[in-house]
Amino acid sequence: MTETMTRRPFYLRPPINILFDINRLEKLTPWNVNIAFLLRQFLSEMEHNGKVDFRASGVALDSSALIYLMKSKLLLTLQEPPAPPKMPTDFVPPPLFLPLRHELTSTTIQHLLAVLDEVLKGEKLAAIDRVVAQPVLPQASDLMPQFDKFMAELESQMDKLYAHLLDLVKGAGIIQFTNLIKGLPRIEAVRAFILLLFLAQDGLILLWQDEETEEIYITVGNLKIGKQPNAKLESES
Amino acid sequence: MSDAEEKKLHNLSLLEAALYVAGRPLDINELRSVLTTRSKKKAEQLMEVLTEEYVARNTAMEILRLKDERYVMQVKSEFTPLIKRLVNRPLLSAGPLKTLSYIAYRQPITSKRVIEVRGQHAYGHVKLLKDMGLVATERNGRSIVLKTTDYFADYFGLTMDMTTMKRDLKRIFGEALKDEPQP
Amino acid sequence: MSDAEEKKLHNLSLLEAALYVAGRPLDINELRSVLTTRSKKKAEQLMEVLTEEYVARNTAMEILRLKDERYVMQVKSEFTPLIKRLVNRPLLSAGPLKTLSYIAYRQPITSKRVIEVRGQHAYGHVKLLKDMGLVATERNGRSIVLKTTDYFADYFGLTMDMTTMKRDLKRIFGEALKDEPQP
Repeated sequence: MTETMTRRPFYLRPPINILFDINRLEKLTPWNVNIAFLLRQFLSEMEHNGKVDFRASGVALDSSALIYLMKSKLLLTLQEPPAPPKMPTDFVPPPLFLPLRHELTSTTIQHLLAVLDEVLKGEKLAAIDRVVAQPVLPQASDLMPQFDKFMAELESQMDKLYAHLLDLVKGAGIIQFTNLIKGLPRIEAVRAFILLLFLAQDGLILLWQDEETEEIYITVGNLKIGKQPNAKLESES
Repeated sequence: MSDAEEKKLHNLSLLEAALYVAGRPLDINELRSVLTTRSKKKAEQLMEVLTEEYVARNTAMEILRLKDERYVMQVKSEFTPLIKRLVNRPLLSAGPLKTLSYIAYRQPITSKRVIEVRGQHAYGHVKLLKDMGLVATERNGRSIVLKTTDYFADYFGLTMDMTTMKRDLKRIFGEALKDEPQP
Repeated sequence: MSDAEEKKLHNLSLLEAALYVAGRPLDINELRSVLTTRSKKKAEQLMEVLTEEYVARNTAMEILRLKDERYVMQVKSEFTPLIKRLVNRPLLSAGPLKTLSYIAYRQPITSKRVIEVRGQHAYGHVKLLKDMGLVATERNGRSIVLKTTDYFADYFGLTMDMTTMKRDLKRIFGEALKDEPQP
């Protein structure tokens, strides 16, 4: 076997043989063929044998050109812009201009005043929101034990608040948020609010907000007052 | 001036004021109630007189009689481009208006086709036109199509009958095209 | 009719159409720009003619000359109570109205603060209010702030002078808020 191999011309041995098998060449992915390397190898082998084979050189050159062409073709297909989608043409008439009419509207300064009341309440809530917005959870970069400690602390606080809520409603009932935080310092009220959000997320309580009064109602226990699949705190629309 | 004449002038002014403040078409019953009369006929006759007076006065405003015994006051279309910018309510810009024209012209038409012809931004136009009540979706056999609404017909003083409306629109577009530089 | 007469009639109609659709007082510069004339005097003279014509016509509408060379078209007050109930379109829906009331009360105020208090949807409200000409942005030192416009003052019947307006608003708002604890 080895003898047969050695008797065959050098250019029929791998890897240079690729250049001399046209059928195989056409099935190759041209990017996997390093033409420069193969040709250098071919030349050094020829030099080593001390005999210039013009026929073999011609085939090698032809094959290299073919691979080059295949590469170019692929590149060109890739770079070709996608054919523009055929826009269906249809006559589009010029814009219709709406006839102008004088329009008196019914809104008065009294309406403006009526809503201002609500908005100023929202302004106070926004102040609370900003306190809420400050990072409550530790940063991701913090060590896990610290986070665990925080979660444990949070859970114990949640348990305490939930027990307090159950106590207030004696099993099941609705409490207003303002009643819950009556007399508490602001930071405590904010804390209670956050804990309520966690309790609602765990499905232990339901929260909803009256759009007009902006009062938040907390439902504790199974009241069976209409199904409410998700506990949610409605924001003002 | 006789009492009857004075009364008539007062009633004409009442109808004029009503159309002015409403800023929308008023039907004969609304107009009747402004006059505190039970007679439709009386209201109609007075509206005829007022409409004619507006024609004779030949000013910037006109009163149109719409289908179903409704009347509206508006600025004559020739003045629209010159004073549009003084209106303090967001008007439809040219893009949505063009989409509206196309829907009106080709209705009933699928929204798919509207997007094909007017491009992706027409999604927003159709939504806006629906929000404004100028266009509505309707089921037509198995497909859902867009149509202009009665409000649209009102707004442009067009009849609500689809065939007549389309004929009128073609005329309007034809006129508009005459003024347009041809592509 | 001579060309000059025809031109004059056209200009009178333009002014009429402008006052009609604006529904608010227009100042002499706005009226001038409708006529595309540089001459204040010409605009003033035409407004005189139009105002007199309205007096002569003796219909439901009148044109008034306000101070600061502003003119407004309105329904004569004697007709207002009879037709008020026909006006049923609000200027703004509840959300944008709330945002407007807040800006009016706290102006000049940064839009950042408005969003903080009124929420993310207030971006759209502020855009709408600006489009409607009720609110405008102004540079105040290094920051950009929101303020109500003259149109806002006109619409709600308040004086245009900012200090007086704020006092007016505070007085009105103060009365409305008497029971509220002040922030």
